[in-house]
Amino acid sequence: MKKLINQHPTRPFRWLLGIIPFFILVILYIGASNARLAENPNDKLLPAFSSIAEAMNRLAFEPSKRSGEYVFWQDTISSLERLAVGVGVSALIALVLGVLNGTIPFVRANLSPLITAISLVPPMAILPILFIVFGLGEASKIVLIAIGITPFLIRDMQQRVLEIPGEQIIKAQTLGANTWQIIVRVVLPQVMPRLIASVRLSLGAAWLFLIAAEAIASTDGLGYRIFLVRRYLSMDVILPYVLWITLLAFAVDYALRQLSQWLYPWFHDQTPERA
Amino acid sequence: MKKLINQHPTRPFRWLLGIIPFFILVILYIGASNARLAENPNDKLLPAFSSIAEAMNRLAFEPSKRSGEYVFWQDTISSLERLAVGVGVSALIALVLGVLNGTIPFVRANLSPLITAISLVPPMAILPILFIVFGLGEASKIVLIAIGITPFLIRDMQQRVLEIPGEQIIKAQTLGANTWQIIVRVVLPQVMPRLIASVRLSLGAAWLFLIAAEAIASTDGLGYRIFLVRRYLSMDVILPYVLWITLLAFAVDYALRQLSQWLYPWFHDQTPERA
Amino acid sequence: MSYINIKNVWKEYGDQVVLERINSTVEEGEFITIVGASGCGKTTFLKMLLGTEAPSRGLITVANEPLRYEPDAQRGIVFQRYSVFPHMTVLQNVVLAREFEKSRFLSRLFGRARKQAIEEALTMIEAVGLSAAANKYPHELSGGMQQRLAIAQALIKKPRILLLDEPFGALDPGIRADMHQLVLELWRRYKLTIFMITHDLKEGFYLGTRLWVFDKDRIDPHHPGAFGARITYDVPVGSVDQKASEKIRESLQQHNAAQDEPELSGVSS
Amino acid sequence: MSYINIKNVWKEYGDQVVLERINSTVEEGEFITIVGASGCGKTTFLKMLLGTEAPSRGLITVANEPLRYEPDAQRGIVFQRYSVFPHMTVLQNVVLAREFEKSRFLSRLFGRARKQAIEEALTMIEAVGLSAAANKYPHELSGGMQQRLAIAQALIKKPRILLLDEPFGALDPGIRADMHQLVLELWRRYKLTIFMITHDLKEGFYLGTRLWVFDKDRIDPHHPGAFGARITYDVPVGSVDQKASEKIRESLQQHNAAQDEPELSGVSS
Amino acid sequence: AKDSFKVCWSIYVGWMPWDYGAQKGIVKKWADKYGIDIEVVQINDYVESINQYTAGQYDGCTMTNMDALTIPAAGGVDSTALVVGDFSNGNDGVVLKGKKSLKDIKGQTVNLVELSVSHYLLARGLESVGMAEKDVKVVNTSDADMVAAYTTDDVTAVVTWNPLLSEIVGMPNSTKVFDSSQIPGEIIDLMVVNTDTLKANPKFGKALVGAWYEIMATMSADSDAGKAAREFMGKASGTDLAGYEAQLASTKMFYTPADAVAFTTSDQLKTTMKYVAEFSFDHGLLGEGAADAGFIGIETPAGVYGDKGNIKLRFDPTYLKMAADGKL
Ligand SMILES: Nc1ncnc2c1ncn2[C@@H]1O[C@H](COP(=O)(O)OP(=O)(O)OP(=O)(O)O)[C@@H](O)[C@H]1O
Ligand SMILES: Nc1ncnc2c1ncn2[C@@H]1O[C@H](COP(=O)(O)OP(=O)(O)OP(=O)(O)O)[C@@H](O)[C@H]1O
Ligand SMILES: [Mg+2]
Ligand SMILES: [Mg+2]
Repeated sequence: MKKLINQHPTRPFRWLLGIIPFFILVILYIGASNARLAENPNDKLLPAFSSIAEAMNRLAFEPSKRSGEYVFWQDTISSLERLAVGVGVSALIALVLGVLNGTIPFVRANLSPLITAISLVPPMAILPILFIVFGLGEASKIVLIAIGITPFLIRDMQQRVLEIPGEQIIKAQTLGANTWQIIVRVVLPQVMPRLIASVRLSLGAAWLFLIAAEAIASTDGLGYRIFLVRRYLSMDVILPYVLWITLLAFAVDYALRQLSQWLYPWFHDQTPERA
Repeated sequence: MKKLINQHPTRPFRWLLGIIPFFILVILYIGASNARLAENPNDKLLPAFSSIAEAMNRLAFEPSKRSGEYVFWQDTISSLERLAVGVGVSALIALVLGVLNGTIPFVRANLSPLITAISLVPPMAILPILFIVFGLGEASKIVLIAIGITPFLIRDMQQRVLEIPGEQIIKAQTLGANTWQIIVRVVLPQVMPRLIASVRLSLGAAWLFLIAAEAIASTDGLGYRIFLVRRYLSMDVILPYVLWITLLAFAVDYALRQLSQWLYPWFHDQTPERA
Repeated sequence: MSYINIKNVWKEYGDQVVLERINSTVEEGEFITIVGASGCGKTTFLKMLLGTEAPSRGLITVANEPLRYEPDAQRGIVFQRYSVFPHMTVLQNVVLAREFEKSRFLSRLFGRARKQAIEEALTMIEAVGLSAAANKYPHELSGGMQQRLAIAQALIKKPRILLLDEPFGALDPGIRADMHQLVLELWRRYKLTIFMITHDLKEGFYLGTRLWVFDKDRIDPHHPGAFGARITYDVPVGSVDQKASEKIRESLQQHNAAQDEPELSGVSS
Repeated sequence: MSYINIKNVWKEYGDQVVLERINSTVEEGEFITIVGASGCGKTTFLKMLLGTEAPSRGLITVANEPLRYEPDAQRGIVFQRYSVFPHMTVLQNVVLAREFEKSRFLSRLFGRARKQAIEEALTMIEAVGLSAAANKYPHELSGGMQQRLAIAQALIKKPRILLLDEPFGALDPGIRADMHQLVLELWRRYKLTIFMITHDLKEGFYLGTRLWVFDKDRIDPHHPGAFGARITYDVPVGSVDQKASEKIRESLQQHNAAQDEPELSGVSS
Repeated sequence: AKDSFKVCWSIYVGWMPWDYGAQKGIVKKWADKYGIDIEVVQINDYVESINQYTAGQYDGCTMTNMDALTIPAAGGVDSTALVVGDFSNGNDGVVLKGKKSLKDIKGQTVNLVELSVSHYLLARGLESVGMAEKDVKVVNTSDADMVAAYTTDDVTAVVTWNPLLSEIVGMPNSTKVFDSSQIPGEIIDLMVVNTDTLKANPKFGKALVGAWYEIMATMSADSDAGKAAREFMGKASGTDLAGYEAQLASTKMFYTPADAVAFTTSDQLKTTMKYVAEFSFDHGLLGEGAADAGFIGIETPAGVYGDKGNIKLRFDPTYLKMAADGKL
């Protein structure tokens, strides 16, 4: 017998192992749901899979009576759009500020304390101020996502830049590079895969802020729908929506990982993969 | 002139540079506040500093008529307690699961997909279920914090464990270590400072969840107070509370950093410091 | 049967053949030095002996059993790049092996056992010349010092088979000679079987009992990866230990001589 | 005045004196090899010449100007541990210097300029024997190959002063001899001033024009850090290039001879 | 039968007495009298409190008549309005920025908590001026952020309740164009308890109702004690005595059980519930299984509205009558 630490499950077995916990969750759910429904057939908290399927069918494949839209898809598109813009803007800001902070000590001295402070402010608590500055439209949702994740991203980027071995920066200088050249040729390209990794890490928070933003003032979106139907405890809608959000989040995460592996093979071949 | 990249501000100058942005923020606030108050003396959105001071004086230094407590301090203590327990529990779970996931491929195959999935579920969306499972007492607040940050912490820990050079693990085996010994002597101690670093990174989120939890079910706490006065748009209370939360968050962050530097000098001397 | 049997071992990474048709037998107590061009697969071969890489084809047996594909206390290793534990002082790094051995659960020793382990470790630390740094962390040491620590760490365990991947590359000649002495002494005393990769041909020739040269004997210029390296030469060297240690002493003297040579001019300020 | 003047230079880290009273002058075009015990401060000294560490006391001047405490294109470096850019292929790593030079803003070359830079880089890559790996990333190379890449990267820039920190430690003798040739050739052609740390005394003696030995000449056994190392010997060596290159050739032949020696027995399977 | 019960409440002018009663020991006094335990729990999030009740975590909960129909009743939890505490008499309103009349709302974007009583109020208001919901665009806006949202230029029309309403009306250039005093008695604040629990444990109902009217007596008194009680409630809801009294002014409290009995037994209640049920049905709040507005039966003293076979919401004045008769 090899030591546990050296035992690697084979591929199909790994799949199986990975699926088991989900399977157990489903079983648990069915048990709990059946028990509740036996007591009160109208129970809304843990609906049967059939009710969930029915609700989803209605939302995804029948046009809404009110607007004629396919509610589910409309919600998905709106949310993904907001998420993409919000995360994109955040990543861009984080890339610029994080790289500047990391490479130029003067910029770091100037901005780092402020960014640290901002990263500590709970965004939900200052919503009123955000509203007057950015209004209540789409902008405010994007801004909430940005305010929520950008400080983290900037700090992470800064840290990643600082982790680039000093020898490389020195080497670049001996090759005649000026500060700008070091940034564009040495720092930026090395930090790009790390940016993707950070974005992947912060996607959870981004979804959170997206949902919060949609709960505040909105007419569509996955978060909007969840908060709306929460009013009458429609878990038959909430659960599949949460599942769908989880799936979307997973898909986005997966896509980013693939993208990163495709764009930056040198990074992934030397860094152990996050499972 | 040295290249920008090699110019390091001297200590006092660095302080000054760091303070400037805050100074600008204060100036901006005063300007905006004065403008709004000139238009409508009853405006509550951006109160003058004098109103803020008055409100704080009332909350911090006069016993509440209702309970005889000093509201502000009571709120602070309650919130910090919840935060400490919530983050502590999360860190502990993350340490155990992260290290197991990182070191033992079978555990990783088994749990990693589930943890990834959970980390993608927006906790806010499943609040009703959380409350029903964990009740609405203190437990639910701690659980919300834990659910909010533990998946991130576990994944980060796992990643950090995987980043330990394979040579070290091999070396330990050639020195006769079994899996358990590798975990307690090689992996755990190296991962501890990284745990502190991850906790520092996730404190922002922890505060967020704490505030959200307090807004839903609580009768004291910083988040509760903000929630309570928000309906009157009492920015004269909200702003100092937000500032106070930020300060507390900063203090906690600072304390953790100092602790880590004191406990794990070998870690900090070889890793560039997060500014 | 010999102690170690290597039978028609190949190693391929995808298309690239790194090693091909490696066949050899090694007796217990042999000291094999390995030289070869950079990138020809020496480290890869060592990894197969260590058990962290499996051959693509072929079989390696040790003491008539197939080699275990997992590192264990039988086989010690000193890597090309330092692999000491950054979170432990020099002393802790060296004591660790004993703690693993004697305290299966806590991996910590107390009282007499601890004192004894520390003494033993200090002796070894002394032997590699790190006494003054016993309480320093690796990041406070120079590269060469870290490598000496790695050597002490591996040697204290007295493994049956010791694998050394350019262990002395980062050491200066004086220290290197001391290390040679140390390894030779332990090798003789405990009848270790040693495989050592080196880039210093002289070292290779005179330190071990047998020298292997890894080389590609066939090269396809259009597909550099099409053929792998083999053991092209297998030379018995310095079979008389005296002769080996004599040479070592010689090299030592050469170093000392360098500082005493008449043409040297001190540059005291 | 000499090209480089080192006047009473000290280097201390806190309590620990690493280097003390370093005094010397170096002319343009000298090739100085530095040997010394591990941890005695050789790398630290190189860093001061590079400008990444400032002396605690004393002054270094280059061409009558105080040394700039910032690395620049005048001083090239090859580190003890590889410092190539992991996100660039071998070719990109080598071309980079030209791109920095000729495209201050984009740091990218196009068209003819690009073609020319690539050609030049390929020549240099050929010279260090990495032609087959020109489009590989560093992580796909062995340690020795990475080090050769670092050498190519530094040499293409033809810096006025070239600092080498054990550049050939990880190379096998054949390649090492080629590298010696390459460095000597570029040194002669461009009148570089070279400082090279080595652990190989032979290399130190015959490669340069002058050998420095760093050593502590006073030791306080209770405070190992109380005294620093100095240049204890400053020897003119191999001042006739012919002699140096002859020796090199000799060492080359020794290597080739090793593979042809009559007592060798092939071990083909 | 069990002997310990949990009820939850959330912060709102008409429910603050529960907090007062719990803090001052009045609830405990009455529970002791009947030999039971009653825990009174504050839940800040109103919807969450109802959800918790519906999920069976609490035996009783404060809510409006509309939410009692659409959440627990629609969720199959047979519920009884034990205490009919008050109805909104101006506590909910429609506010326009820069416009003076409800008719001007046509074509505007209206921010409100969708599917709440605000939404119902808007529907009733629009009806009164011959419009329908399709004449405006409704944007769901969380109540916690309503006041802040109103300060932005994007927002020109809101429907909300107190204390948010008075904050908003107090802002420059704002006019309340419609409020609940124009549909009196339609937005009712209740203490709803689980019907089965109540049936099995009449003591539970008696203790709660008894406590409630003792609190009512205290707070309605024009004495220092009454003032102290109101100030206590004001503080607990984040304002002061004046602020709280202003909110009370637009709330029709039933300080005596007799008032409550009279209101509950009136015919109007049944009509109101019919409106509410129709509104709820139109907005899909009665569940997918609902074929018409009467899918869920609502029992009032004046008769049952809807499906008699599926009665899930009951207005039962039994305990109120006991209080009125001094039989508790
Ligand atoms: N994991 C791997 N995947 C693909 N190729 C690899 C891997 N490890 C090593 N190689 C390739 O195998 C060959 C042999 O590498 P190895 O490290 O064994 O060489 P080496 O003889 O030890 O060289 P050096 O003397 O420079 O250390 C190299 O060409 C290298 O590119
Ligand atoms: N940043 C630092 N802080 C404190 N001490 C240091 C630092 N850098 C180096 N030292 C110490 O200075 C001494 C000289 O180190 P240096 O790396 O220059 O040695 P070296 O001669 O290059 O050794 P080697 O041959 O092993 O590479 C060592 O004792 C080391 O511990
Ligand atoms: Mg190797
Ligand atoms: Mg060095």
